Amino acid sequence: MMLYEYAAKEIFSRYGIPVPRSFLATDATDAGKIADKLGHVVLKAQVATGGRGKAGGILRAENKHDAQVNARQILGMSIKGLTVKKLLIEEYIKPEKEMYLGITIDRKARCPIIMASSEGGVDIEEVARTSPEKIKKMHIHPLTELHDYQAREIAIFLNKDGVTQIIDIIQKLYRVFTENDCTLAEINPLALTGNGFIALDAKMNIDDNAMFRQKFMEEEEDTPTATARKNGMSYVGLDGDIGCIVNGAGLAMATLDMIKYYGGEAANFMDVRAGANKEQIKVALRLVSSNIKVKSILINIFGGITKCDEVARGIIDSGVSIPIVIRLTGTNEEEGRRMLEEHDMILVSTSEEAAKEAVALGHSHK
Amino acid sequence: MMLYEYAAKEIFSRYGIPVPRSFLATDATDAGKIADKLGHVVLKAQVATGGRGKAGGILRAENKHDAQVNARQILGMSIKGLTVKKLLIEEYIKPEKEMYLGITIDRKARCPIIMASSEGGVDIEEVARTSPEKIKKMHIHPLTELHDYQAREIAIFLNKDGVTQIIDIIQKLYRVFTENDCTLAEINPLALTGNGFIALDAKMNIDDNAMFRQKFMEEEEDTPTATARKNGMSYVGLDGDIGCIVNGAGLAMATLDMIKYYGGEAANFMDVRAGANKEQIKVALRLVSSNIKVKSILINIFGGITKCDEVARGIIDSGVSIPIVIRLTGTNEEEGRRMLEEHDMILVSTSEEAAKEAVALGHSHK
Amino acid sequence: MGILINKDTRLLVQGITGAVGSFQTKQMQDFGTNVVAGVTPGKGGNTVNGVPVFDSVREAVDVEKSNASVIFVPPKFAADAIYEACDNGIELIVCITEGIPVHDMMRVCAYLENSQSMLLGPNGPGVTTPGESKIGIMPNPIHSPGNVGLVSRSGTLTYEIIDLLSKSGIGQSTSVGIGGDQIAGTSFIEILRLFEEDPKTSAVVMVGEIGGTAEQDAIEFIKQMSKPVIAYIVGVSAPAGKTMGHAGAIVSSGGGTAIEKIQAFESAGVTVGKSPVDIVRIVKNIV
Amino acid sequence: MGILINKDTRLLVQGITGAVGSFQTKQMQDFGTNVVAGVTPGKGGNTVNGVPVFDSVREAVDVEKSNASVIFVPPKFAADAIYEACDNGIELIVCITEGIPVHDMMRVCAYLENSQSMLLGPNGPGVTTPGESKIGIMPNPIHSPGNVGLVSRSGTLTYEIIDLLSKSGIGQSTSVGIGGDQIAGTSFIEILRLFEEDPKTSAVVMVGEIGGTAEQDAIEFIKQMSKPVIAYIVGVSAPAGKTMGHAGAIVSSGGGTAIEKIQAFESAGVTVGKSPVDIVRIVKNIV
Repeated sequence: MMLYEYAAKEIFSRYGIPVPRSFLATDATDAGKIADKLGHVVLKAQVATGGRGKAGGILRAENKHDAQVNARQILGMSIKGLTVKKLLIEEYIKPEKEMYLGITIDRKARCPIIMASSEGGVDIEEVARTSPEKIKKMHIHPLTELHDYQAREIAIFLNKDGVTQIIDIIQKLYRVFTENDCTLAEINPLALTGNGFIALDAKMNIDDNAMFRQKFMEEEEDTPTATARKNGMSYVGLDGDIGCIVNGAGLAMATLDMIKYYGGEAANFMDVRAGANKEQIKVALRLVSSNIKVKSILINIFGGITKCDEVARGIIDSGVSIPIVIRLTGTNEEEGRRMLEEHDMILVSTSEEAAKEAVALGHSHK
Repeated sequence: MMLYEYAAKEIFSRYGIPVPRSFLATDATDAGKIADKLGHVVLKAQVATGGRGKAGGILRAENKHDAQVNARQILGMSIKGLTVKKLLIEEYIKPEKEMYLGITIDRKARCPIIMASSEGGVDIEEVARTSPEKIKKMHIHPLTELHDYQAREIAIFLNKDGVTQIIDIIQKLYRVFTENDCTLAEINPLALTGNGFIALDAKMNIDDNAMFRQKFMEEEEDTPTATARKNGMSYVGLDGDIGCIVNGAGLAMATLDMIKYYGGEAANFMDVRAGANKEQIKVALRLVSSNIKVKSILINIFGGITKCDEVARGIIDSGVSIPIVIRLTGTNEEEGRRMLEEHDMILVSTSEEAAKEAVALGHSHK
Repeated sequence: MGILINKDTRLLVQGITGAVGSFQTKQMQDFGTNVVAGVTPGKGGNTVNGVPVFDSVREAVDVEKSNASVIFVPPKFAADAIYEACDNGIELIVCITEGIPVHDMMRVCAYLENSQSMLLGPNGPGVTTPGESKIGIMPNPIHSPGNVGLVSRSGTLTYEIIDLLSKSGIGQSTSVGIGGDQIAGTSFIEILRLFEEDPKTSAVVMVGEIGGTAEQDAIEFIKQMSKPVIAYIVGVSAPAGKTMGHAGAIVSSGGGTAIEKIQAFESAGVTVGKSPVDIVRIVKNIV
Repeated sequence: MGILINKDTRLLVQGITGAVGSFQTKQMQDFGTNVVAGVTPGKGGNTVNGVPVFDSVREAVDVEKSNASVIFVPPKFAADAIYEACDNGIELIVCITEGIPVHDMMRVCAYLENSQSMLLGPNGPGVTTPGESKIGIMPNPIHSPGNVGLVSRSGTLTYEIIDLLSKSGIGQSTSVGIGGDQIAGTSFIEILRLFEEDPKTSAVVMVGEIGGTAEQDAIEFIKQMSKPVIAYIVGVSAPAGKTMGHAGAIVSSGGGTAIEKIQAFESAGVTVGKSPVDIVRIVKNIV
């Protein structure tokens, strides 16, 4: 889960990492009042995605009036499909120099990796491609803390003159990273100003698997992804018109790929996980069919723990009227197929057939 | 450094390990007042050594009067050479069952070791000798926390019925151990009462090397050991009459052994460490000669970083009148010997000679 | 005898008294697995389907000489269960649990590196050697003994391929799931090496997906192998930045797309299948 | 060529700009040691006695190809200095620092176990191979080249024995201090094994003391050695429960007395000397 900037900055601040003074606003009036208090400000759209600046979601304002105008412009706008409901109004700080500091997970080395760049405020992946010498990376051993010498080496690389303060920020960022189960904790840019170093932006991705011990407010409650998660399933929205319900992530991706192979386009990825019951199948069908673009639905179940008759019951009870292609195999297969046949559902035997049929069905309904 | 029981219990309590209610007293009047408040109490001599009970340093009292009488008896008494100046007055709790729980360092395995015994309130080394099956030991990996399964296994071993609370106590004791740089953190006895488990005694030894990051009050300020430590040296009092000043712990022990071999008995161990200067030598001589039993002094210096002329200056300046046998070799040896010869000091060439001479000198002065 | 397990494997089930643990214990017994012990703290002394339950792995190892373990405990307790198995000398630890925090797994893997234990998973279906033993949750009926090795990051997709292979008359030497999380206890390379050394295996099917570089990392090893490897990579249609079910199945800005992986394999001369049916067709032509 | 070090050893001095670090650098250079680099963070670019100073071990290794390191930094920073040396591939780390917390050293040793680095110390005088190289603080004039190996937990006592050996015409192959703390990076056994394998060494003097069981732990190995080992254990007159200078020199209630150690050696047939002079006498009879 990606935290909103303001939430990440609250955490940074709690750990003692310097951040600009700021307040949250949900309407233009409040934005004006805050600007009145802070003076020269930056208004920043609060959405859990990158590229806000390019999308026009970050604007400066030197007075109350401008802040109100700009707030009206940003609030309600859509950035990568996300509607802006909150604004962070922050005192404007002019950086003398912008750097990058981030900690993430190196999957191959199976440990945290700290990355720093003397060039900040830009896309770090771009810097990595074009000027790799501007980036310093160090692995952190998972069973020891970040060693002091590592923080010092990074600090010397970033800025020889501010070593003590940068070491402090690095050590605090590492604590943010480990204590909050982050998969990413990033300061971009880390700005050098007349008053020392300050985190002008803050990004934190939290491991979804760690939510049982981390208490973060879920920001978007109403998306299909959130609803699926609450029901123990996994949903990702896509651009096509064939709704998909599959058990198992690998099989679900394979199903999507086959749809594409046969000339179709999936409307979503949906993994109902192992052992999905009737109610979960109903929720899944409701979620998938609530997408108005969906013209046909493909259900692909390879029953192991998941029981085919249970799935069949869920399908029958859902009352969804969009045409469904069903492939059911494994545990209690015969009972499941019998039930679906009684209800005149379209049954096929393999994933390939299911994909082909779903594409055909979608086309015929155009 | 061994903490006093009351100091260890304060720390236990801060970590949430249950301990009896208690107050500290330095005179009988206070002891009486505290007993008046707590009712049935135990008065415990506060000295940094074991065997207080056997020495009569722990007495019960059921009322104010008895508390005063017993306090008078304990205060001022000497336990293993230590004078009792403080009493811990503690509510008396009757244990249904007494167990042992301790964490120390296994030098060979180079890691912490947790030890538990279903038999507590007694000498654990004795239990280990006579009934090893009553003791359970587990190593703790230094780079991971105490694993939950380990705490659980120990708890099940100790008492199947109180597993949850014992796990909690074990985990807290482990935190006490690591966060306070303990070489020993021990609860003996860990008592089962009607209100659950409680630590009736508390023992903590703190690594002397960790004092730069641990702030514990030094209890005895006036001993030669404490004075030596403050001056960067190491002193241990012994029972003989030959004072010893040596650079290097190994050479110091060897010197003591040679004195014994030649029929003498050292009054102390003293290591002035590498690079001792004139002032340290003077302090060392003052400390060693302040022991009224000392009849002769042996100085054995193998100069490396330590400079012989510096040592000679310290000896000459000290003005100590007890006869001194000196063995000086290594860096600036000639200058040092020349200076001492000018002052008619007894100079020998080897450690053996020095030991032999010091023993002879001691005997002749008897 | 398969890689990793065989008839002599003495399996311990951690979390045996839970719904999944007890159900899967029965399934494994039906398959022929020698399930010798179970562990659920506080439930020692009971039995599950005839299997004695202990309070700790130590007891299970002491009494029943377990040398392999399968873990069905919830994410919160799974890392500790792995440590317990490792510290008690279990040689093969199969962790089925999905949803273990990645920070826990980084520590666990660093800890295991210096032990005698091998970890399969987490978030994988386990390992099956038809005719010998099964550890994990792969459905019983799909397997048939033979000479094709299979290693995969996913569950049901693997079942589907195994099923198609069996129905086409192609048996498996051993099928292994390494798990769908970001961090896996055992890599593709380690399993490929075992297959390369296994006299019963004549070809290997490797099923990968988007996210990370675990597949590419294996290419240099595959090039040195004497046995053919047929690869299948899913997630061609996955968008960047979204987690596709498996915690590890995410195309990050740094790479990890299916196309990159497929191209890497193809330019190294490794055959890549387009679908489960395609994989089976290719394998059939080889063996 | 000695054990551990030789003329090709390229030494890095961590903490080179401190008083002790710079003094001992000069001493080592005088002895013939090839001191190629120093590290003191923030002092990079300077030189000490002709030796270039760097801000980090990484730079020292990159530029000067150091393969051994000696640590003179204060206790508070010593553990980190060891990690830094280890992570940068230094093969031999000699830690002179006295007073490192034992909790730090437990972690350091667990960390080093899975590395390519060997740690001598902490709280030891280092290692000297007469005629080749010296790392540490043993006084220069006492050594003479020869065939007796020496391994010890102490400093000045070792110097005294080396000095007596040299004055008796008995040269040393290598003299090694493993340090006087409770926890040592390298054990007696590891050094004894190197001496056993070293063609230049014909007998070994082992100097132990009270506290722990490091001496007894070596007995089984000594029994298998082809070369004679002469032991010397100090602390016969040490009382229980008191730390005798060295953090590790303490007889705890669990054991570790000099008498126990001497008896263990004697009943295993190992010759035990009574004093430095006695040791030299015994050695003289053997070689």
